[in-house]
Amino acid sequence: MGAAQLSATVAANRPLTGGYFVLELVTAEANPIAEAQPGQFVMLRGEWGRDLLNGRAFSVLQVIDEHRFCVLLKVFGRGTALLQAMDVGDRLTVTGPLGHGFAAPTSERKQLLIAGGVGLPPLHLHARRAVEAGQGDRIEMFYGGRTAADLVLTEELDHWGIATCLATEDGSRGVAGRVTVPLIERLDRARREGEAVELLACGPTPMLAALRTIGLARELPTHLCLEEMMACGFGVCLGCAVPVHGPKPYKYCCTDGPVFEAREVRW
Amino acid sequence: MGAAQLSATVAANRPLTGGYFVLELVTAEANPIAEAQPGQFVMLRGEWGRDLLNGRAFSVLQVIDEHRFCVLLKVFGRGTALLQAMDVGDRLTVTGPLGHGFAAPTSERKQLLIAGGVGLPPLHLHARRAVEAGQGDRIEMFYGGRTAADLVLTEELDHWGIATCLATEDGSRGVAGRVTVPLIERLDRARREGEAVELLACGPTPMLAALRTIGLARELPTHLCLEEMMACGFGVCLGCAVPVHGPKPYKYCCTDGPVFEAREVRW
Amino acid sequence: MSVRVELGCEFGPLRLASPILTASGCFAYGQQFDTFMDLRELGGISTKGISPLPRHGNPVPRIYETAAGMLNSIGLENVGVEAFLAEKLPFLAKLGVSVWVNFFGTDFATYVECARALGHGSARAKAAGQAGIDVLEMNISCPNIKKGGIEFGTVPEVAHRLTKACVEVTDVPIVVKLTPNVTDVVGMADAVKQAGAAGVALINTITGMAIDVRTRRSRLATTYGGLSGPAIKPVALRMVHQVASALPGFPICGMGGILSGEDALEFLIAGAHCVQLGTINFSEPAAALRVTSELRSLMADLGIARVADAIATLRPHPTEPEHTPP
Amino acid sequence: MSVRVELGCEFGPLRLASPILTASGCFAYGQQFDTFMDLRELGGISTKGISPLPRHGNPVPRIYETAAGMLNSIGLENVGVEAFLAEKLPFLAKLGVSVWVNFFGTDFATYVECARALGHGSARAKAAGQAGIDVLEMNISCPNIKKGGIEFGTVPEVAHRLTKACVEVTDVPIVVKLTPNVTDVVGMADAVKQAGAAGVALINTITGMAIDVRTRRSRLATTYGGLSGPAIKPVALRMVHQVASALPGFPICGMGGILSGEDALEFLIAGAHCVQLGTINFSEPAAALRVTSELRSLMADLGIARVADAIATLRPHPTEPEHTPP
Ligand SMILES: Cc1cc2nc3c(=O)[nH]c(=O)nc-3n(C[C@H](O)[C@H](O)[C@H](O)COP(=O)(O)OP(=O)(O)OC[C@H]3O[C@@H](n4cnc5c(N)ncnc54)[C@H](O)[C@@H]3O)c2cc1C
Ligand SMILES: Cc1cc2nc3c(=O)[nH]c(=O)nc-3n(C[C@H](O)[C@H](O)[C@H](O)COP(=O)(O)OP(=O)(O)OC[C@H]3O[C@@H](n4cnc5c(N)ncnc54)[C@H](O)[C@@H]3O)c2cc1C
Ligand SMILES: Cc1cc2nc3c(=O)[nH]c(=O)nc-3n(C[C@H](O)[C@H](O)[C@H](O)COP(=O)(O)O)c2cc1C
Ligand SMILES: Cc1cc2nc3c(=O)[nH]c(=O)nc-3n(C[C@H](O)[C@H](O)[C@H](O)COP(=O)(O)O)c2cc1C
Ligand code: FES
Ligand code: FES
Repeated sequence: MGAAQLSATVAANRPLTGGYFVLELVTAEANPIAEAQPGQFVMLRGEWGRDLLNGRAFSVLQVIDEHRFCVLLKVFGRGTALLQAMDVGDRLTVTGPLGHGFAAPTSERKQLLIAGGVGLPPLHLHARRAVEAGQGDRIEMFYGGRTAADLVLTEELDHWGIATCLATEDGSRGVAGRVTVPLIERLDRARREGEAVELLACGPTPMLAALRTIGLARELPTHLCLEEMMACGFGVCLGCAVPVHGPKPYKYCCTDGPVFEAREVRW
Repeated sequence: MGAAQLSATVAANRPLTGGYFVLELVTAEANPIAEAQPGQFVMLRGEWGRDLLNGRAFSVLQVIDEHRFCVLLKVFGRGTALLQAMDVGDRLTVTGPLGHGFAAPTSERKQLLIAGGVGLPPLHLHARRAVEAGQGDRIEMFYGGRTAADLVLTEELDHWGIATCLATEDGSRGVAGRVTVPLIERLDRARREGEAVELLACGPTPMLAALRTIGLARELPTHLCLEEMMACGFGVCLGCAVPVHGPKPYKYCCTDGPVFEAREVRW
Repeated sequence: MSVRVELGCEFGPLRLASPILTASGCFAYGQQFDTFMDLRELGGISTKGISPLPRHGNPVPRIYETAAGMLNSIGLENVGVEAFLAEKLPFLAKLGVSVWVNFFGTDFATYVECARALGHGSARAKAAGQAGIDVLEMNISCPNIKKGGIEFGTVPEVAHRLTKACVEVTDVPIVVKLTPNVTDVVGMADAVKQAGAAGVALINTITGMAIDVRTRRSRLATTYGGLSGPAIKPVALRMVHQVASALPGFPICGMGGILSGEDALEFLIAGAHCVQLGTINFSEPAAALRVTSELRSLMADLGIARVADAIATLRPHPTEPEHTPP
Repeated sequence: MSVRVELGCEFGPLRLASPILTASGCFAYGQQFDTFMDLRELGGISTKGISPLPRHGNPVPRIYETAAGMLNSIGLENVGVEAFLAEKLPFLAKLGVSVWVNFFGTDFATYVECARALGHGSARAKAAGQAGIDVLEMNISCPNIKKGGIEFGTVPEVAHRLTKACVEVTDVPIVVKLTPNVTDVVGMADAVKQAGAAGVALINTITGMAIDVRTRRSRLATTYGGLSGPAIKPVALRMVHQVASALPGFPICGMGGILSGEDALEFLIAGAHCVQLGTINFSEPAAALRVTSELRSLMADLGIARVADAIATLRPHPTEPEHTPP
């Protein structure tokens, strides 16, 4: 799978609004993460004691060059809190790139990207790559949060000229309510105009569950980037099982995913 | 016992030679450590995870004012390594002052102070207090290390005009050999001249064992500041037992000590 | 949803002001903590283990830190029943908190003798108008006692006989402190319940060891010691849940690695009626008060008004949609 | 004093290139680690537990981190004997390291069937000129198997019968993997030794649990899981020393929380003939190589030339000068 474990140092730790922050990491040797597909992830671990045992999984947000890449984080528990406290120059261990990401846009279908919370990185990277490939017009972004502060890194989306629909539950920015509201309007329009679309989503599990229902009801190709508890990230602990339909009852988030088809997920 | 547990911040972290370093700690409220006697100690604990459970014991080196005090450290294991890595402003928890220290000099006997390695702080503080009390002439310091770099904070001793004899095993500074060599010469002189002396010592256990033998052989009052494994520092875990003669087989380093009489220690 | 929280709770017949107590051997006889906190805010105090006669401890070294835990082989050092009743009990009784006296013997007879003597002492105190002993916490684990003793804590029949004998010689409720070093903790709990124990306290330390590779000696003079601290919390929580599930309603005092109000609530949800804090007292003498206020605010946030509303309320996971191979 | 160190060592009849192996369930079938390290530098590999038929795992969530440890309830998911022999064994056999195939059954018959089938598979491989299976590591713990199974790992007589039956159906040496969830691990080790086991591997995980206080659900779908990692090291070390002291010379493969060369040496001094690394492989896929080189240099510093010079060499503490009360 071409993944490697290397030591990296923190090149920057940029706080954003809403408690989000971006870690820019740099490795001495060129690293394979430079080839990461949107949705692929890395396992990060600081020089912590034996208390926090395993790495933590983070999607690749941006690849600067073959030495530098960025992840977007929000404090969730102790590991992410330790990562937030990291200073420039602090060392940590990176394993990646891991998993399989989203497929690039095709000429047949318009890709509607739906992002929520820390689910932004895969879709943000996907948009970046699409623009770089001159396919910016083949995608549209739907990005939701509780309040305005939860919507980060939107300047770049504007700058790239990506058609973007923002939504906040408190109406402080963009459409008021869940992001699914404007999405459904968009899907209705596509249906009326006979436009072929597919869904690419990453975010909180309840959001993905709702999108799964929508995608299945409308028989749309729906690609969901899932989160599961992970100990290893490369297919050996079998901890990250995802219940699926099909020959076997479980697939693995870290190796078969994290991107799964809505119809195969057994929720 | 008037001890308290308070939160302190690192005001300075000064590296010295030989891997030694001085931590200057400051507390928001006035702290009882200001009244610490030489030999009394504090338990320090950083905001570490659950991995390192208990505090670590460190003798008070210097009291700057009722908010500030210093300890002298050397990296021994994981806790002291974490303390060495602390930056100005980092927070830690301090419990103290704990234990019973050395008694001040009296007119009857000259006090010979013998220090080795991280055993310097109690005797360094004792010398400082003696000078402040105008008793600098009632004490003499014998300070030994492996090599010149192991002898720290000697400028202050000179500055105070304390009669000081330095010894290094490799002869790179002061007398060549163990500090017990010049000490024995000094004791012989005292005996010849009928001068009354007593020994106050702190340092590696082998050094203390040697001094105990010397002190007992010459029937000199010999006060040893001991180290034992400690979990609490205030007399409840019963982990820091010191084998003694007398009614009970054990006393406790943290509450009965850390200063013990050579003759009572059961070694 | 934030509610007003009442921490007062029941442990069988006993009424506790709070479910947060301090654990035996980690709080001495209380006095040393007086300078660090207001002891009256505790739910109760379990004393260092008392034996009929005073006992000296084990040779040194007696303690060593391990990953998220510590090993100890203190050796059940204590002042003995007489000195305890004369010098220690009065201080504890004045506090007005629930007084749990942890005790043990070196053989069957001395266990019974110890229970009787402590019971009489408590009765005398009450007759003199003072508070007495609320619970006799019988330690049948004794990881640090060498000769014999082991069967008391590991063979249900033996534990049953011992408990019955002690229950018969005193009116003070007896809570049996169980060791985790057994195949079947439920069998042990059931045996002492049948024998008339008012409840069980679990877990005691797990026997472990550490080695200094340079000297090739154990880190403890006694070779083995008892492991405590956060490292053992998952084992403690499992055993509390096993006993609570097998013996519904039987009072359980849970402990093992509790550091926070959230840890304490985990034990209550698993089935503990109250909890004790042990090792944390060493590094943070006022820990019990912090944990108490953390528990109070956490319960408020979660809308749990009374301790009883949390006890033994573990919910099952929803079953996954069925898998039907094509 | 620095000496030349020879890591080659014996495990009973077996010759190992190094005492550092990787543990069952923490190294899958080896392939995934090929990109991270040179597998041929390992002393050996213990595979994920194999059962006669393929098994699917437990519902999710299956893992959770605890203080210096982790809980798992993977559910002994595996490809089954047939697929293992056809697809996994050839890769392992080519490496030239000692191949330990961890296996289990769901009842007496399937245990024996599994041992026989794996034995035949090994014989076929050898007949075809390939390396076969060096050790059948029989897992009688199965913390994650629900129905039955428990007695196999906890009742000496049952373990004896099961081991004897499996030893009789194969020429491959059988090493029995013991659970720490017992009162008397020595009794278990002795029972399987008498039954013809070539050695024992210990410890498997300690049963534990953790609770999400917000959902009031266990952190694992199966309620309980197996605790592994540094948290359990003191317990593992103690059990290795107990078995080594009671059954001198009987080969022991030690494991439980090993992270470093120093940890590994502790196990050797306690009496292990070789060790396995488990949980550490998840966060550090090349950990076994680091631990191997750490062990080599540590042995050099301490003047230990051969692994055999470290095994079961724990020294007693000097006794304290006698205490004579005045
Ligand atoms: C494929 C993938 C990509 C992810 N990408 C991002 C990202 O780009 N940015 C971001 O902020 N977060 C991301 N997450 C979630 C992130 O991994 C968790 O928030 C993080 O592991 C929490 O660790 P903690 O120590 O702060 O929390 P704790 O609760 O202390 O962690 C305890 C244990 O649970 C595990 N864990 C807890 N929550 C999760 C979770 N949601 N998913 C997986 N393991 C979990 C941890 O790995 C650890 O083993 C991703 C998760 C996955 C699986
Ligand atoms: C009364 C007293 C005064 C001391 N004063 C000083 C001082 O001024 N400067 C200084 O550098 N050191 C001093 N020490 C020694 C210092 O406490 C230890 O070096 C330190 O605890 C080692 O912690 P660690 O985590 O680095 O080592 P680790 O080996 O990782 O510690 C593991 C455990 O062992 C305990 N431990 C290890 N060594 C010792 C020891 N020698 N004494 C007590 N506990 C130990 C630790 O507290 C911890 O619980 C003193 C010790 C005592 C008892
Ligand atoms: C130093 C020490 C001494 C202990 N002494 C006793 C004792 O005398 N009697 C007893 O029943 N338990 C004793 N224990 C066990 C504790 O009461 C408690 O059961 C165990 O430590 C687990 O809780 P913890 O992880 O919070 O410490 C002792 C524990 C420690 C660490
Ligand atoms: C995720 C996971 C899966 C495991 N699967 C098995 C298994 O299939 N068979 C087995 O005998 N032991 C299994 N174990 C136990 C390990 O082999 C080992 O005995 C235990 O984890 C202690 O070692 P450690 O602390 O180094 O991990 C598993 C452990 C973990 C963490
Ligand atoms: S995280 Fe270990 S198998 Fe997926
Ligand atoms: S360190 Fe706890 S009693 Fe002395």
